Amino acid sequence: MRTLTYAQAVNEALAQALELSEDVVVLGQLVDTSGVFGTTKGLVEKFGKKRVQDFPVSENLMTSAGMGAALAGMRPVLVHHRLDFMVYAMDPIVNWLSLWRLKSNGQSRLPVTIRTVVGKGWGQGPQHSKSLHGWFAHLPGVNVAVPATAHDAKGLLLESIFGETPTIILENRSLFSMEEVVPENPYRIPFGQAAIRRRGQHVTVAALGIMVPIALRVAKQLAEESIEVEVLDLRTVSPLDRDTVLKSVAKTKRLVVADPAWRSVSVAAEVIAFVSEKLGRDLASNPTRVCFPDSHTPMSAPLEASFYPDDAAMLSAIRSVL
Amino acid sequence: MRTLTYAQAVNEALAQALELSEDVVVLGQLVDTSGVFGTTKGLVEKFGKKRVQDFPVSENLMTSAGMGAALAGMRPVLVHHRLDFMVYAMDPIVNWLSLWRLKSNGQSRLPVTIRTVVGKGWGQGPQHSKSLHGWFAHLPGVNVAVPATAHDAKGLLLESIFGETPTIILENRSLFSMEEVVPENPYRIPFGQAAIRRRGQHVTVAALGIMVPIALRVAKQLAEESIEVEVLDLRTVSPLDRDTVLKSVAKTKRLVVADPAWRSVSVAAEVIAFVSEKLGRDLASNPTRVCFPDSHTPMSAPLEASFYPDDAAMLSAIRSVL
Amino acid sequence: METITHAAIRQSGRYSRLKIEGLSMELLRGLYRGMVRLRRCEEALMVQYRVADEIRCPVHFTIGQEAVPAALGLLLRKDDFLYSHHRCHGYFLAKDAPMGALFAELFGRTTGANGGLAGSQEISMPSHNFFSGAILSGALSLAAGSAFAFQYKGDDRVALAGFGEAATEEGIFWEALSYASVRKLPLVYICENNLYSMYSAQVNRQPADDLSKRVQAFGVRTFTLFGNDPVAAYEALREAIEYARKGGGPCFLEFYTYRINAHVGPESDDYINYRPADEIEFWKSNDPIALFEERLDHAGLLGRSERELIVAEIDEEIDEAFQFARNSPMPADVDLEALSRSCESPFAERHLPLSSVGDFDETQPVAVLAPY
Amino acid sequence: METITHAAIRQSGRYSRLKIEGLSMELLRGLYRGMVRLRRCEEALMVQYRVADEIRCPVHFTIGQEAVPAALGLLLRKDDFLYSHHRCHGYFLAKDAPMGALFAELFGRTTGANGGLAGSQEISMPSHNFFSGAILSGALSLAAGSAFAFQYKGDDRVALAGFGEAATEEGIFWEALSYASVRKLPLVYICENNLYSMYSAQVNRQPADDLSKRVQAFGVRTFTLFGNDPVAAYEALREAIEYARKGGGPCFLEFYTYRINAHVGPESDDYINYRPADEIEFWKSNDPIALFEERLDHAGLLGRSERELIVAEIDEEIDEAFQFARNSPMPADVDLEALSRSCESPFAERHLPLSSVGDFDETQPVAVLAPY
Ligand SMILES: Cc1ncc(C[n+]2csc(CCOP(=O)(O)OP(=O)(O)O)c2C)c(N)n1
Ligand SMILES: Cc1ncc(C[n+]2csc(CCOP(=O)(O)OP(=O)(O)O)c2C)c(N)n1
Ligand SMILES: [Mg+2]
Ligand SMILES: [Mg+2]
Repeated sequence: MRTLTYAQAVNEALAQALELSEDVVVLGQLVDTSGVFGTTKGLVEKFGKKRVQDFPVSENLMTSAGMGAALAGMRPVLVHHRLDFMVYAMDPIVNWLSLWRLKSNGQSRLPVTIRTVVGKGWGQGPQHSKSLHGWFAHLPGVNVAVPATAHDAKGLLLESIFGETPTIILENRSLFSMEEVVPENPYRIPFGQAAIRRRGQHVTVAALGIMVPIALRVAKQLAEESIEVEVLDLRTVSPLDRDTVLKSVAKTKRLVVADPAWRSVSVAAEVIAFVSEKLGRDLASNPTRVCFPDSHTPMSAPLEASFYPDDAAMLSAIRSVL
Repeated sequence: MRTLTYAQAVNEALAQALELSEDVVVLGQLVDTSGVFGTTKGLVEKFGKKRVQDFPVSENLMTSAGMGAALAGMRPVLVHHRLDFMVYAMDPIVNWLSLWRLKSNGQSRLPVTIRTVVGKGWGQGPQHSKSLHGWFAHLPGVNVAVPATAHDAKGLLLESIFGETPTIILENRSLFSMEEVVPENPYRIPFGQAAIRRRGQHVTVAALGIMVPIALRVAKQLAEESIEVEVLDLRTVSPLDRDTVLKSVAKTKRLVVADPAWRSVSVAAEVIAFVSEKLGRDLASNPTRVCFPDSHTPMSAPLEASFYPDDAAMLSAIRSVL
Repeated sequence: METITHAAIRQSGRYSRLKIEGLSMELLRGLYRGMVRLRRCEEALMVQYRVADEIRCPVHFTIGQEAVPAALGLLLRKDDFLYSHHRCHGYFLAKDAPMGALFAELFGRTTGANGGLAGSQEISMPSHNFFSGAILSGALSLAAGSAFAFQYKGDDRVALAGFGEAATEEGIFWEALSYASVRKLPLVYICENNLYSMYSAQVNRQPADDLSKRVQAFGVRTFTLFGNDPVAAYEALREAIEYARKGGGPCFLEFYTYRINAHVGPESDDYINYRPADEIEFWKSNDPIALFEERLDHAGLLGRSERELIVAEIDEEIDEAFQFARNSPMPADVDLEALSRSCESPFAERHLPLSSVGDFDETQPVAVLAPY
Repeated sequence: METITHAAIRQSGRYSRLKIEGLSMELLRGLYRGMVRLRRCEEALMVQYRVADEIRCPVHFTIGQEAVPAALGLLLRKDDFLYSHHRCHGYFLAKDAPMGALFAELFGRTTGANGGLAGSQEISMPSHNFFSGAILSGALSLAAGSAFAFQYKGDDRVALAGFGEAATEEGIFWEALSYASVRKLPLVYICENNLYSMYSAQVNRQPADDLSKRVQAFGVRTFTLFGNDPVAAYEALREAIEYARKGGGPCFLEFYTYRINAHVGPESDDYINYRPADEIEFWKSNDPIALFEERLDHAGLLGRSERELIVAEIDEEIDEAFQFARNSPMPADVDLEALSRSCESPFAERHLPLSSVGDFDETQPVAVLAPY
């Protein structure tokens, strides 16, 4: 049983995808030389500069060129060192990639995978730390994953590369060194299936990305008090696995949503909303969420630390619904 | 008591702002010649090409140049014929305008007003009809208004132009011909104050933009059955007037949110979420929302008509919570 | 090829350099047919637009700009990709996509090129490798991506984009141009410089009336031409397409031309007074079809009766296209959410096993963060 | 001014054209002081970076690139605006912003230029009209906007941006350049072409090593120079700034230079092998400070002891800046949401009455939609 770090798992998925199909190409600034936190390490040596290509500092072009390449039969994987840089590419994402399937009446297939790293920690500051998965989850026509673990990072990436729909995968850099048992062979994880990471009957915590390890740690701690927390890892926010959440909440009757994003109009809001629409009157307590404040990320270390919710914040949120 | 159309009210606000301060300048493609649905009509004749300037087809530049101008003391009003075009300007909005106040430690003032028209009807199609107010409401650091009436369009625009915070105002073109009594003198409407457009004790409808007239029509109809609907017009989604909504729902115990946007991860989700967090267990029925499907807008007339919720959809949503 | 500008064209008076000597009858007929087919199409659509409000979408007609699409239509291979923007009817037809699918799309019918989902300004025909959209300047960057794919795969296909001069004001054009130059992509850019972006003149928006010079500085081969001469357009396009196809790298063609109709819709917009009357007159007197007919008459080729035959044939095709559109059903019961997104991953389904959940150890330490 | 390129510079060997004859002692001292101050600053910060993990933000040092900021520092007016990106310490100091505010910002303290909210790569100092940010190529487009404001107001202020060659790969640069050219904005672009974007060489990303030529085609005045010659930099910058200030329009200066330290952080990144060893050697042998000292020695000006005095003064300033930073409090209890956004509208509050709700008539018909 082999363990890999998150970064290694992504790396392995890319290598296997490049192996599996000549149509796969990895494009991005420095994908050849920087290794992108280890996730593209060694790929250029193995597959050459044709398959693993550096790109000019033109995120906008890269994205729509990726779409043009996909229309011509390729399966490009586009890589951004920070999600913030990719904001230049909103036009191709919103006005082209996301609406093309509808507008072509289902005739066109667009297997474009956008991998983007979300910065966290060490004073990344407001311009290097945004996570806009809530935006992408609002946008029709794209699949969106926020894998929390090495195993999922690999399986969701492969699923996306060989899919037919533009997909955005957000990887938080603070997860890159975390390990998990990861099967060696390529495998897939379908979009829209949450993972039940821990079973419990007292309260449901629906968590995403970097909030998952926190939720699991706190759940473990609460188990000592015989409070059994069911921890769901949403994994993909588009589609969102509403059924698994509803089933869990129908059982526990209590809900905390932990979403590594600004609080307002977030995926956390969506989860609370659809649960309330279906089960609101059945809940034993009002639901709550654990999110970032509605503020950009401050640089200074103590402010940055207070910006990101920690175990204590999670604990008190869970206690508040018990 | 003078009535103006929505377009005329916007026009009057711009003219008065140009009059009130030399720092105000109106920039945008064709603001001089096209009239932008009547909203900039006559301004260039009155104030000249220096104050009312055509801009190249460079939405991205226009937005960050607007910020550079604001840093140098101006109060630019940037105009887009369609929100879709403005997606090119996401980088300056997200990475510069919205975070600048925080990152300057509150030292910089950025009175940049972005007026953007949302397309609807006559086969606008997927690339001419997006309304991303949900995105902007998720983003910290910007004010966001979705005025539903002529009176509000004028007052919110003036408030924004003479404010200190980057503001995005979304105007739906299907509202431009609707009339209201509008005071002649310039006036202000503060952000973050919902309007109670109709009082009632049976159910709260929190509506936004083009959903407001629909909600009012249906409320009138239901009044004949002695069902008294309280219709709130949220008016601004950043800040969102949570208090007014909570107060109303605390009274009616029933909530419908009507948001002219894709359903998932929308402002509608946010309203249901914060109401459920505060009052979930006190509700008499599960809340619900009236939104667009999670799909881009189809062109063909019958599909387009079915895409937008109508009086019937509003009626059945309200009945479902009674 | 000499460098010209809009100003220079005006100065040199009515165009007199259209040369048809030595061209095959097939070519002459093809150019003539292509121009007239597009013109008749547009005129017919303009007439029908309001009649019963059946065309319920914005349409950007292209009267006066028929020479370039007509020439292009004779040069494209089926497997080449062609992209364009809102003013796309000429390019649609140039890519040999069927007129019926165009009309039905404008009428919002299920038999439209996109089943009525897209309309005129966003029409595509994937089976014909034709794609358009209404957001400037997507056509240019998408085409660069397809050119990248052709080069990557070692195909001898060419990607092309047809667009107006305003599309070069979006920064993404310069990103694409620069990238195409660095990578020597098989890409052909066809710029129909008609002087205006809606009601705004080029000189108010761009440093000068010499776009090609700016493009040339990026190491891209450029051609600058009077755009209402179908023969010159044909020859330049042929050279550029061959050059790109053979691996020479990208080409940029700038065709100076003029839109006679309104920016959008069938009614004139000249009441806005954004264009000088004598400018409009000048360009009307340089109508590409009239110029060509004059040369044909002068050379005694493709006489009036032959031309009438061509026109009759075209008009029949147009009638049929209208009938096809009108007799086709409106879409109904479309599951828009399902059409917007698919979760299918057929290759992965076939080749990769499922693995549902790993075994995450929650006791492991959190990441040590690097400075960057 | 002759056009040079990185390749040409390498070919012509060690730089020998630094001319100090006829310059005032004040200018020589100013240039020397500016370069050494920046160098000592960076070296001291690099040493302190890891000592106690007190500088907890990404820092992009600028060793080897001191000539341009030093020259610029002698030419700016306080009311001119200067923008830059991640590699900003030189520009911060050039704008005469206090070193203590810089260090304290890196240390994340309340006394930092931005109270510790921004860090090195995003530092600004509004009181000094200095602004930077870590997203390419914001500096360029923001500067264009400020230049627009200066022109609008009839001021004789100039907006400047200092940036690396990679910033020109974002399309927005070309949008800004084109706009500045059309409007003849008082804008000065200072491009420090150091050949690399992180570990990627310019020639892999751009059509050629002749950025200035591409810029020139937009009708913008350009200057192309060896970037480690502070005197040449001073003279070109002076000319450009004056030209822009007097209404001549925008200028673009391309300075060929080289970053000696890593792209980011205090440790070398040359283990990645992205730059040829002889290239690094060449540029080390063209160190701007060493080149300048040689000329001074040769001319017998600003001798060793005088220079030592300058260095000692600088080192004292640096010590004080560290003390200032270390003795300043960390921010605490900041209301981040309130800091992110304000709803104040002081002008409106003073001058406009409130009007809360209109009287909307819900029975009126819905809009009749125009085609566009
Ligand atoms: C990004 C974007 N901004 C603005 C528009 C609005 N718009 C539609 S057509 C047009 C004019 C385009 O001019 P040009 O590219 O020269 O083509 P022409 O209409 O002259 O054929 C504009 C500005 C758009 N479609 N997309
Ligand atoms: C929009 C955007 N894309 C990518 C980056 C990542 N990035 C940071 S610095 C840098 C290199 C910039 O090179 P250059 O502009 O030449 O400046 P230099 O670092 O050489 O001084 C890159 C690509 C960024 N900051 N912003
Ligand atoms: Mg044009
Ligand atoms: Mg560089």
